[in-house]
Amino acid sequence: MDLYEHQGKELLRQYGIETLEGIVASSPEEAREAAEKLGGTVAVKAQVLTGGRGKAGGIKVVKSPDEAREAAEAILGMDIRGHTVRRVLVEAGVAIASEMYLSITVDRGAKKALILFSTEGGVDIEEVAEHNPDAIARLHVDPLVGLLPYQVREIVFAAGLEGDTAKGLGRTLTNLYRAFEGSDASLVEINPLVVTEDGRVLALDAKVTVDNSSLYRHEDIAELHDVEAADPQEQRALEVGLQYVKLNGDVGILGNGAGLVMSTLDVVAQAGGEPANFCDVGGGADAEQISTALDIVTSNEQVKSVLFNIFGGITRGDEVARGLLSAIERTGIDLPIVVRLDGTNAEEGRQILAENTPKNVHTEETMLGAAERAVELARNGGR
Amino acid sequence: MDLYEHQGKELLRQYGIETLEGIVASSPEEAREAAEKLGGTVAVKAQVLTGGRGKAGGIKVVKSPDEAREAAEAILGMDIRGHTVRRVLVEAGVAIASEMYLSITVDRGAKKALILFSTEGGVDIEEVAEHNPDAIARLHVDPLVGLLPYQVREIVFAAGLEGDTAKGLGRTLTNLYRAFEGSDASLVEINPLVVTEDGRVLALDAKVTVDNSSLYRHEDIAELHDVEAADPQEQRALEVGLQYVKLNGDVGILGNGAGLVMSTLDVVAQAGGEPANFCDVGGGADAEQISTALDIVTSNEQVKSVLFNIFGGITRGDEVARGLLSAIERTGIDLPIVVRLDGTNAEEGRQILAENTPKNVHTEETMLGAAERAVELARNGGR
Amino acid sequence: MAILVDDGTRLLVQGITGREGRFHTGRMIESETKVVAGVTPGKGGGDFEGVPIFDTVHEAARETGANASVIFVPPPFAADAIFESLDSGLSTVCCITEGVPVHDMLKVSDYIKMTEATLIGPNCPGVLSPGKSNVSIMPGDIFLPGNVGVVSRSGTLTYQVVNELTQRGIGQSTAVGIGGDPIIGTDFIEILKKFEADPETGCAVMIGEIGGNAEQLAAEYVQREMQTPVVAYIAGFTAPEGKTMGHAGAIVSGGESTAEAKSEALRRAGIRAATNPSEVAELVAEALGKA
Amino acid sequence: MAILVDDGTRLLVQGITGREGRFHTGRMIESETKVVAGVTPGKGGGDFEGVPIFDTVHEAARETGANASVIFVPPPFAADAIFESLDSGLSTVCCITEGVPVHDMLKVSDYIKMTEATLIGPNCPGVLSPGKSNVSIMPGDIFLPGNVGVVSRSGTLTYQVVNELTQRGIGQSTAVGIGGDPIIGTDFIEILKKFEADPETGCAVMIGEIGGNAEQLAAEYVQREMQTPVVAYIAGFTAPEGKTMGHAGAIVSGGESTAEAKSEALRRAGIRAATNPSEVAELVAEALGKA
Repeated sequence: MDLYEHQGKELLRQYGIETLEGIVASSPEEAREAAEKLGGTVAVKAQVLTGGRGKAGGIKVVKSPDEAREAAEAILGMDIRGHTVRRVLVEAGVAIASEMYLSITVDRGAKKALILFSTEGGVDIEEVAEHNPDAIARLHVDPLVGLLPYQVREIVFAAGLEGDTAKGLGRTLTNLYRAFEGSDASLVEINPLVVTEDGRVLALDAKVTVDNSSLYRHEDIAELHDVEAADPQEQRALEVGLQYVKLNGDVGILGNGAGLVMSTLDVVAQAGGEPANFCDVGGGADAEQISTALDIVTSNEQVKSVLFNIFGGITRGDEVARGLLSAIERTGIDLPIVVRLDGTNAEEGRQILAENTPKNVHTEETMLGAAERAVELARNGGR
Repeated sequence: MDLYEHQGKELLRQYGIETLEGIVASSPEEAREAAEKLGGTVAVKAQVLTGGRGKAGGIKVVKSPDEAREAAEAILGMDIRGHTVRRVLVEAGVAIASEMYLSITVDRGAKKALILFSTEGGVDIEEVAEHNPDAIARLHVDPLVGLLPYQVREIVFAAGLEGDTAKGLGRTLTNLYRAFEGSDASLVEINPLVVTEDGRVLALDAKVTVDNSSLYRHEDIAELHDVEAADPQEQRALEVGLQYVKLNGDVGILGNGAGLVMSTLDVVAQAGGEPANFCDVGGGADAEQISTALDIVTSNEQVKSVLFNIFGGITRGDEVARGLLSAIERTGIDLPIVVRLDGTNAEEGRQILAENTPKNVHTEETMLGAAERAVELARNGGR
Repeated sequence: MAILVDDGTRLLVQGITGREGRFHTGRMIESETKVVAGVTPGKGGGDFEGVPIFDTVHEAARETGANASVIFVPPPFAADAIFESLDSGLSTVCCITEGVPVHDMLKVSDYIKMTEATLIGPNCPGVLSPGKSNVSIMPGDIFLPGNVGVVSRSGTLTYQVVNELTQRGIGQSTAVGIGGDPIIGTDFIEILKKFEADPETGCAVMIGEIGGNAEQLAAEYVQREMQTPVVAYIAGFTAPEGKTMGHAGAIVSGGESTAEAKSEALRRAGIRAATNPSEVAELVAEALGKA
Repeated sequence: MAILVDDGTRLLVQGITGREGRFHTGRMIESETKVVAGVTPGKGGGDFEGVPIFDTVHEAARETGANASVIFVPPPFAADAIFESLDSGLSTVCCITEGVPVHDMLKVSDYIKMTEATLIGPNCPGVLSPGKSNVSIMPGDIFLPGNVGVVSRSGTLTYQVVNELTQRGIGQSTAVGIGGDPIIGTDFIEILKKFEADPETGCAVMIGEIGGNAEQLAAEYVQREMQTPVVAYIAGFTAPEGKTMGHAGAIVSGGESTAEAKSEALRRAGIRAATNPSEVAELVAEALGKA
């Protein structure tokens, strides 16, 4: 789960990391009031769950409350990489001496936390990584041992800082690791981490991603989930434990297991079709979930046929068949549905379908065959 | 550093472990008042840094404040294995259903914490260990991973408890491990850990030993150190970083490194003498420490000669020689001192001694020769 | 032979009394797996379809000689269940549970370095050696004993590929679903090493996905060390682009986590790379000289 | 050969600018040890007697090719210094520091299982291979190159025994002070294994103390696995009885931690057990056929 900048900063502050004073505003007037309250130069920053907002014009530095109102007017409602801006963070200004980059993420290969640090912070950090990799210090943290004092020193020496500013950076890193562990984050990134002209170390931005699997033990973070921001169908899918992503084609796809669904997408494309979505009902899906999944997939008006590809393991064929039939009955879907059922209890599932086949349901033996059939049906106009 | 029962219990309470209500008393009258305050049956328990006080008559259960006063009168001043009782703990009574044993200690061989648990708690636990080892559950805790939920379950199942009492035991173990780690203990032992008739789990006794090397980060615990309880010379030694233990012979012994000093004791015994003490000046002793050490060793009236056995590593021969000379000069010691100096800067040390030899100082080439000489000098009457 | 599980596997089921535990224990018994014990704390003393249930893994292992376990406990308790298995001396542990917190797995996979055990998963279908032992949730009836080793990050896609192999009459030595989570107990390379060392495995199939760079690392290993022919398939050519915040991910992976990039890397390493599950079976047949 | 340190040892000194660090670095250089780097955070860029000083061990190892370190930092920082060495890939780490908290060492010795490195100490004199390398605080001039391997829990007692050997003209391959703390990086058995494998070591001397049961475990190993003759000496026959609170210690050790019990166990295992340092040298001479 991704946190908005203002939420991420709130989290970092809980762990003792310094940020600028800021106020969230959802209207130009609120932005004006915020700027007035903060006084002086302020930044008006789009709150979106994606990168690249700076380049998209989503950040404006202004000198008066009225300018802040105007900036908010321009930014609110803006579309940044498919995300609509619905809130801005109005943040106090500060005189910056230097910009650094600091993040902690999970290194899948090493199976350890990885600290990345660079004195060349700012928007072009990926370019720095590519063209001048030595400018980025990389440090693995052993998950059982945790962050060690020597590692904090290494980063401080890499920064070339001294005195109180060095201590400020050391404290920031120590606290950032505590935040990373304490909130079960898979990413905590501060870019830029700045040294102010008066020698303080501040997080000027904050990107925090919390592991979804851990949300059961972080109620406070789970509550931050922004329901409005998600696509309504994606949101509905999430609520019943499905993975759903809308795409631009006309063949609705539904399967169990991310790998099989991805492969189904590939095969549909190879058969000349265009997938309308990615929908994984996951392991052990029951009739209820299958029914909801079908409902979500077909609620997309572009969908002309549905390919239902199940290879049971935890998921059982009989449950799937019952779910499918109940969904068709309940919703009266009349789109052509191509079903391919294999694996655990597939026999039973196929039998349930054979006994009750609605006329818009077609069964196929193989995945390739099913894909070809679904593509053909979509091409012929579907409903 | 060993804690008294009442100190150990205070520590355990800080970590959420339940104990009985108790009041420390240093006079019979205080004990009477304490019993009055607690009401009903109370236990009057000698506070000493050694085991076996129960068998020595150091614990009495009484039914009235006056009886508590009498019990305290009997117990205060008592000598238990060489420890004088200067305080008693007056503790509320409780109806006990069963007695268990629970401890966490450092297993040197496995290099892990070791939990020992038995449903056969009480004074005879060592006998249980010897004759019925299966009655004691042993569980290693990985130092980096810490105590795991499954391990708590194992102990609870071993106890055969259920419901709230099982939860009470689980909580006690979890908290005891936190206490063990949090206070850098090398031993936390609750014997007996009791289940009361109303199903509570209570620590009826507490033995806690905290690693001396960690006291720098536990000021609160370091403050508990009972200066009065120690032998004044042992105490003085401790303060300047020396290891000193008084023994019953007449040859004072002083060396660097526990192994060498132990070996010196052995060689003195083999030469027919009796060591008066164990005194290790440790690694890197300077002139000041050497001087204090000699002072402490010779303050024992029984000492008739001193064997000074130094094989320098971190400790430097020149420092040793200077320390010896300054100690002799400062204190006017006229006991015969046999010096054997080898290793780091021994040459320089020997030279310093050769240039300034007081007439009561004898140098010897070998450890055996030095031991024989010291034994002979002691036999001839020393001072 | 076979790898990880075989005739000698004596299996213990952690969470045997839960819905998934009961269902799949029944199926594993049907596949003639020696299920010797179940563990559910508080239900010790009972049994499930003749399999004795214990309160703790230590006790179960001591009483039954179990040497492998499969875990069906809910996500908040999965890491603890893995530690319990490891500390009881079991040599193969399969964690089926989906949704185990990543930070829990970081600790587990660090601890495992101090043991001799192999952890498969979590969020995986398990391990199956056809005709020998089924320590998995994989549908046993699609398998055929043979000499193709299958290793996969994806569950159902594994079944699909195995099914295609079996339909062509090509049997499997062992199929291992290593799981698709960010942190898993055993990676491609460790399984490929075991296949390379297994005289019964004549060809290995590696099934990957988009994300991370495990397939590239495996390709390097295959090129450098393996004699056994390898067929690979990466799913996700038309997958929606993942949304990522921040730069750290891109900096770590170097941005090469698409199916195209992976397949390209595989081909450069001399590995036969298929574009769909059917093609996998064709390429395996080719590699085995059965085309 | 020799064990742990030799001609190829490139030594890094952690805490080189402290009192002990300066003194012993000088002495190690005098013993012709290749001291290639020193580390003191904040003093990077300087040098001590021609040895360059760095802020971090990583940097020092990268710049100088150091492969071993010796640690003189104060106790609160010792565990961190050990971790820093291990994480920088040094293969031998000697921690001289006395007074390292036991719980710190529990964590360190757990972590070391995940590495290939050998930690000697803490609270130990270090390792010295006469004529090759001195990574220790031991007085180099009492040593003589030869074929007796010495391993000891005690510092100064080691010097005493080595001195007795040298005075009889018996040289040493390597002397290792493993340290006397409750938790140490390397135990007797691991060092005895290395001596057994070292063609240059013709006899091993083990010097123990009262407390624990490490000597008994070593005796079992010697009896079971070693061809090399072993001479042992346990100090503390007349040592004051330690005061112990509680029962846990006695239950764990089984109460066999006296010098008598240990010497008895050694003799039962067929090991020559001396009663004082001079006798050690006699027994070694006997074992080597030089008596």
